[in-house]
Amino acid sequence: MTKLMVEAVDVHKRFGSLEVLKGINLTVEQGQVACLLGPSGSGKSTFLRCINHLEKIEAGTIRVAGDTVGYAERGGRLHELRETEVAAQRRRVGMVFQRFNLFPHMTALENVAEAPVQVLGRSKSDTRRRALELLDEVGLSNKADVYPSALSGGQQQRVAIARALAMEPELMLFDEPTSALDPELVGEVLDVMRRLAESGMTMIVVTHEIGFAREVGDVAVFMDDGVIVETGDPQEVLVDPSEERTQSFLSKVL
Amino acid sequence: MTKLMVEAVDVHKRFGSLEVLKGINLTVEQGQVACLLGPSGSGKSTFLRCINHLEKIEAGTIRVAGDTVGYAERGGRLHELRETEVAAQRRRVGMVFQRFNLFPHMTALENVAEAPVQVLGRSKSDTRRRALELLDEVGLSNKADVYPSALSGGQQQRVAIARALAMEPELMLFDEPTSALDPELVGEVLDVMRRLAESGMTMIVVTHEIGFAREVGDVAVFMDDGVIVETGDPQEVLVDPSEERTQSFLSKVL
Amino acid sequence: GCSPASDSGESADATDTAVEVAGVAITVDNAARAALPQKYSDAGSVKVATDVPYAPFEMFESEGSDVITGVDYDLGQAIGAKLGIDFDFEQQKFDGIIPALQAGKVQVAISAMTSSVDRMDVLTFVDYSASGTGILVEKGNPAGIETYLDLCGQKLAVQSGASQIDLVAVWQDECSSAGKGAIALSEYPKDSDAQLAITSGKVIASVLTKPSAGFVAKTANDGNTFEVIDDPAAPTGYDSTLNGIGVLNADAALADAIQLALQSLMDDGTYMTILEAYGVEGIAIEAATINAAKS
Amino acid sequence: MTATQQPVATPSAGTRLAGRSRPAPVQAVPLRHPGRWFAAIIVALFTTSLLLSIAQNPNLDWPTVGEYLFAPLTLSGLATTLYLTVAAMVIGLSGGIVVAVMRLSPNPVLRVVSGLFVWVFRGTPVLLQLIFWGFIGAFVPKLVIGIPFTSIEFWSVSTSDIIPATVAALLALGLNEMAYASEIVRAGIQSVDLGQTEAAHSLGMSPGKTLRRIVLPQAMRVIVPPMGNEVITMLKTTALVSVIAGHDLMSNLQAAYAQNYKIIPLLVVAAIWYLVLTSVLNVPQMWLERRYGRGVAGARVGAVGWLLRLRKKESQ
Amino acid sequence: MTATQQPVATPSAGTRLAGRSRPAPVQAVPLRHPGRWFAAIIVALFTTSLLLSIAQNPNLDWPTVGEYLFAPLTLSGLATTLYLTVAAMVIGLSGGIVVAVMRLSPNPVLRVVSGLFVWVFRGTPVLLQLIFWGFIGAFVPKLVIGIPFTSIEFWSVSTSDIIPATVAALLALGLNEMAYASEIVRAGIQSVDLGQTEAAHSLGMSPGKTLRRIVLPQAMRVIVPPMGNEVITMLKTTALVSVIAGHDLMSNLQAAYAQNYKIIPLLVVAAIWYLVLTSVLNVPQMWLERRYGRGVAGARVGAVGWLLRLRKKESQ
Ligand SMILES: Nc1ncnc2c1ncn2[C@@H]1O[C@H](COP(=O)(O)OP(=O)(O)OP(=O)(O)O)[C@@H](O)[C@H]1O
Ligand SMILES: Nc1ncnc2c1ncn2[C@@H]1O[C@H](COP(=O)(O)OP(=O)(O)OP(=O)(O)O)[C@@H](O)[C@H]1O
Ligand SMILES: [Mg+2]
Ligand SMILES: [Mg+2]
Repeated sequence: MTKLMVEAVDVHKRFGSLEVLKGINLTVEQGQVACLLGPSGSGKSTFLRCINHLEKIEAGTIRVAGDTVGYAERGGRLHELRETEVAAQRRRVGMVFQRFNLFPHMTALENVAEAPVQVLGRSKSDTRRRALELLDEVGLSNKADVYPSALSGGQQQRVAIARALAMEPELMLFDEPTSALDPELVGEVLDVMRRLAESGMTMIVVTHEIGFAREVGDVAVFMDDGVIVETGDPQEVLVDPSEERTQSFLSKVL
Repeated sequence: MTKLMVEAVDVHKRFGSLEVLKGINLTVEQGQVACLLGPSGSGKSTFLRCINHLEKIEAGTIRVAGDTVGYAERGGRLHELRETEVAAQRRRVGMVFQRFNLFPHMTALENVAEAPVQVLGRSKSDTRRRALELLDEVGLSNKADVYPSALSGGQQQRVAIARALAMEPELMLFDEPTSALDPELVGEVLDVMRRLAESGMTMIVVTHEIGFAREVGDVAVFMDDGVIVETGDPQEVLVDPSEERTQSFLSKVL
Repeated sequence: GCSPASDSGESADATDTAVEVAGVAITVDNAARAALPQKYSDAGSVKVATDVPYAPFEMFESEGSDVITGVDYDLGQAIGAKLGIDFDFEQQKFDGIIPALQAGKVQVAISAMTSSVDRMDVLTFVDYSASGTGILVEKGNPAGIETYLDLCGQKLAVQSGASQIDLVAVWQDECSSAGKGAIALSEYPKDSDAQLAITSGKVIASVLTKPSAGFVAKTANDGNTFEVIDDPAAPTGYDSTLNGIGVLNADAALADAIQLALQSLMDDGTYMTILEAYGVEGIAIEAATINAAKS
Repeated sequence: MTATQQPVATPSAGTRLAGRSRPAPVQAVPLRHPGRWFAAIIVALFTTSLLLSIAQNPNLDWPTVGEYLFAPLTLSGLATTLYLTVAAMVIGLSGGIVVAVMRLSPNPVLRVVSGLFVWVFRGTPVLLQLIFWGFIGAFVPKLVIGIPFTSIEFWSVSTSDIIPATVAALLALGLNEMAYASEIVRAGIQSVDLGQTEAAHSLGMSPGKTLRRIVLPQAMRVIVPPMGNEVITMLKTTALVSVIAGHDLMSNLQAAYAQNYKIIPLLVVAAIWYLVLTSVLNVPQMWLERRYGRGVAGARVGAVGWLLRLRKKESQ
Repeated sequence: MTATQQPVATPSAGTRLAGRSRPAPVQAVPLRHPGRWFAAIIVALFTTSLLLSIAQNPNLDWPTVGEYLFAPLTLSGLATTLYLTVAAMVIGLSGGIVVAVMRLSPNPVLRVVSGLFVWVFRGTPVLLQLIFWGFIGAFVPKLVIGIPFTSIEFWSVSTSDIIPATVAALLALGLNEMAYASEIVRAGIQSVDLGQTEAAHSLGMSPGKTLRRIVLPQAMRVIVPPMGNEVITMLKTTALVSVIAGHDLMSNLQAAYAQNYKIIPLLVVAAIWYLVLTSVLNVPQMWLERRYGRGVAGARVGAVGWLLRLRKKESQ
């Protein structure tokens, strides 16, 4: 039961002259929910994108379910993977973006069914049935044939979650999934995420919803300026942080 | 001191078969801050857009500073205004959008200086100086030459406010100015708005920031399903609402 | 050398001065001038459209210059001199010649046009020469063509829209009755493209009017690329047809005047002199006629 | 400052009976556009009298137009034009997508090769390209498989034999169109939000799938109108193939008027057919614009400021 | 489930000394693209040997190319081509913007008029349009100001006199280009977010100002590449004006080769000049693309998935 899902060792990432990640170490076990917090620009999104190899790291290693992200170890050496192999790795990781990024030219149902059919080669009818189930799970079975432009933000985000789940990932990454939503709509998305966590999904969630982090999170990670300042039980880190930077941040957010 | 800045009488608005505003009556005096609250889809944005004649109303009247919006009264009859006359009316009203809508091809300074030069025919150097002052007032004097894509959400929204203020409006409309922002960044925008209110600007603010509404608002307006359900002192409406719908909404938001 | 009628002036009376074309001094022919419609003698000039270059009928004096010369040009100048007016030649691409006439921008077309019954719907022709078809082949005549019947079973090029297409159709019949293979004919928009087809080996010969063929053979790459087949059975080329000076049918009176002037040039020998200057005596006809073509 | 409590509209009246007991709608004198209507009438009058004067002009010679409109040479030319256009556009668009993707690739080799391709094929006259492919024998007498820069040849063939005229025409038109289409496709791809690509990647879609299923369909909105231009241009460019033989609509009619001198009537025949083809083309273009405009752009269309309505209403 | 407390990187070491004491960078065998390089080498070899074989071909006749490259007839043709292209494109683009705005207008009169305009001017052959304007006397013998449908005339003039050939050529090319440009501009305008227009309106900007200052600059990103295509096409279309006089590069060279039969060398001269013009044109195009690409599209360019980098890096 202590299979490691994510292992990041001394991860460094720079954009030009700006070093954004300055040695990140983090492990997340299977079934855990890790909540990432920290001020804007601290590198939370960048770290999440590195886990999914949307960004290439300069130093360190990231392993997801034991496999080095973006590389294959053969004969004791790392070999860069080709695009299609990276794509295969990404199938096991679902990602939900702050700005939803639904495909505007497809209905909600098509958004959810696209990847399983195209990537996994599933049959259309099976996928359609499964997609409807997923939309039902996020409470949107009645919006299956609606285009994203006609959905509210909260509805769009729930479709985005269903879309990621349709690939049956082992790990879900959430990048501030509720921060572009009206406060009213935040609840419905957090509910979906809470149920997902209860079902045993491993999740890394960048969020400012302290309540959610305390209630659902197994571990809270506070980042600042490219480093992890504090990790630990959310009840401790978020209630009685030991680091001064964490304290000052929480005082602003709460 | 009791000059009426906004007078809406029995305003009706429909999109196709959907009636979105079902008879809105509201007056805002000069110098007042009115906060509009209500669930998603209740018509708050639509009402704000009607005040600025971005939408044309089907029935009723809206007057801003005594002038009927979109019409001229001549010889006891209403005459539709031409585009350029509507544009002239809009100069007296500033609007800040939820999604900022900064001009992406212009720097922060150019965004602010554009309308005074183009619309009011101000001199470039004067406007530039004034624009820098405004950017300074919203705390962004060091970002004058930066393009919007390189600004954080909060910074973009503050530029948007400066841009609207550069036209020296008599009335400012805010449509959920902080709802697309990270919680950390909300404060900086609300601060700017608070200072603006203190300086005597008449404002109509659609917001879910109950704290802001209670502290800064002179009147709170609760809308639902195209009608105003409750108006009154924010301390009353937001703390101890008389209508059941208001109560249930507030319980969700708080 | 030729010197255009340069000083006939605006006045219709100043016509006594002789104009020199191809070394011959030409004076006004009164009968022809009398037939000229009033508006042209008043104007003192007509505009003539010609599609340059189509050697040796019309070409530029030297490359890049816009001074026009050639058989047609000289004949035009001579006719003008007989009529006592200027024939102002203007370069005009073929597609624009008829529209230019119809728009009234020019009044006469002298552009080595073959007269045909079809075309008489649009134009009235004063016939001024006849030319037949020649066969142009690569220098040295590698395929050994001696007469048109040797083209049977070979690849042949022609300019699209040219009258040679019909002629080749007649040859086809003769080929098949002689038991030989058919001619594979490809059409190209310009003669020059057809010639390119010869050098690139796509065809072995191209058919075009014999005077042009002679001129191409003589001038292209200093006479080292092509040659013309000389069939003793048809010295002026196969299937000679009349070439005409065209005016709009509505302007038939002008055609009458031009015919008289041309006949006068034939009678006094100037006509032959001009043809000889370009080495194309072979295209001469007996008398100036109007719309004499029968097909 | 105190709140001005307005008599609040009772929810029941306003809400429940909405649409029945409508209040008095805004009674206003609508904005008149006298200048606009005046201009419209002038334009209409002018156009009509111009058209009438043109139509009655004897130079137009309507009987000839009628005679040639469905003449065999017109119809067979039309067939060639259509065939060449469709085939060249298929080559051009599909190749253009490949070239556009190569131009946007991070790989320097691909970028340079595709850049050169576009430079050469847009930059040289189509006529030269047609002559090159049509008379390739004049440029490259034979094709040799052997060791370059030596005289060792394993296999060789005369180029004039292997490229027949129609293939040459298609090659020339298709390659030329590829260069133009690639620029249009590039503009289209660049107009699609980067977040779309990232979302597709994070779903495990390969770059190719992402391009085909996510990026291109959204780029279509920007690609379709200029590609419409390209198709119409191609319809007419096919006339140039007459240089290497092949009889499209325009060259057939040109050959005919070279014979009978009825230039204007035959050009009118060409114009009529091109107009018909262009109108027919409008149908798929409008369908594509509607299809790929779906779900994009603001569902919100303001009632004021006509620039606000500078885009078609979405049908959701 | 409990949190796995990893040894947390001490902030000081990681942060303060960042960039100095770099940790071991990822040591990996980089991805090789043997196929890509193989293809590149094949393409390079093939192109070189083709070019060599072409260059050495006697039909190309380099001395003639050299002789004509700067011949007066080439240079004067070049001047005409440039002048016509610039003038026609200025007319075409500015008129095209007007037509595009009319097509997107809510006013039915404007929409119908502009729709018809595009239909007719894109749909008919340029040759016919050139002949129409060049020989307008053949279509409309005289222009009359009078009462339509009666014989009352106040003033009349023969059309052949009022439109000189160069004006006719510009009219024809310019109007034709307007129709094409309007479609490109329309696609550009439609690609701009509606929120931009609303923001401009709410600042009191008039529709015209909004178009000029806000919408068009953002549309440029989508407009520039296909307009580049149009300019290059126009460069070559100018050759058609030879039918109504005017001697552009191509018709001068065609006239020369009709006389001296040096077709291929002279077409190569044309190709060289067109390539030069196209290359020169690339400079303003790239400048415009950079200028108007500024600030748009994600500043975020991922390191992985080359489609992610399907757009140029922004220079901020
Ligand atoms: N593609 C990029 N190129 C250059 N700089 C970048 C890029 N992506 C991110 N950055 C910079 O890296 C830093 C970290 O960004 P990141 O988005 O990871 O922060 P974050 O913690 O997610 O912040 P936020 O809460 O605002 O989302 C910021 O300074 C940002 O400007
Ligand atoms: N242009 C439009 N066409 C059709 N329906 C529209 C349009 N604009 C708004 N609506 C509809 O009008 C209703 C009210 O919308 P509005 O945006 O005013 O609500 P809101 O109170 O601002 O909600 P939110 O809090 O989500 O912004 C919604 O049902 C919406 O879908
Ligand atoms: Mg982030
Ligand atoms: Mg709203």
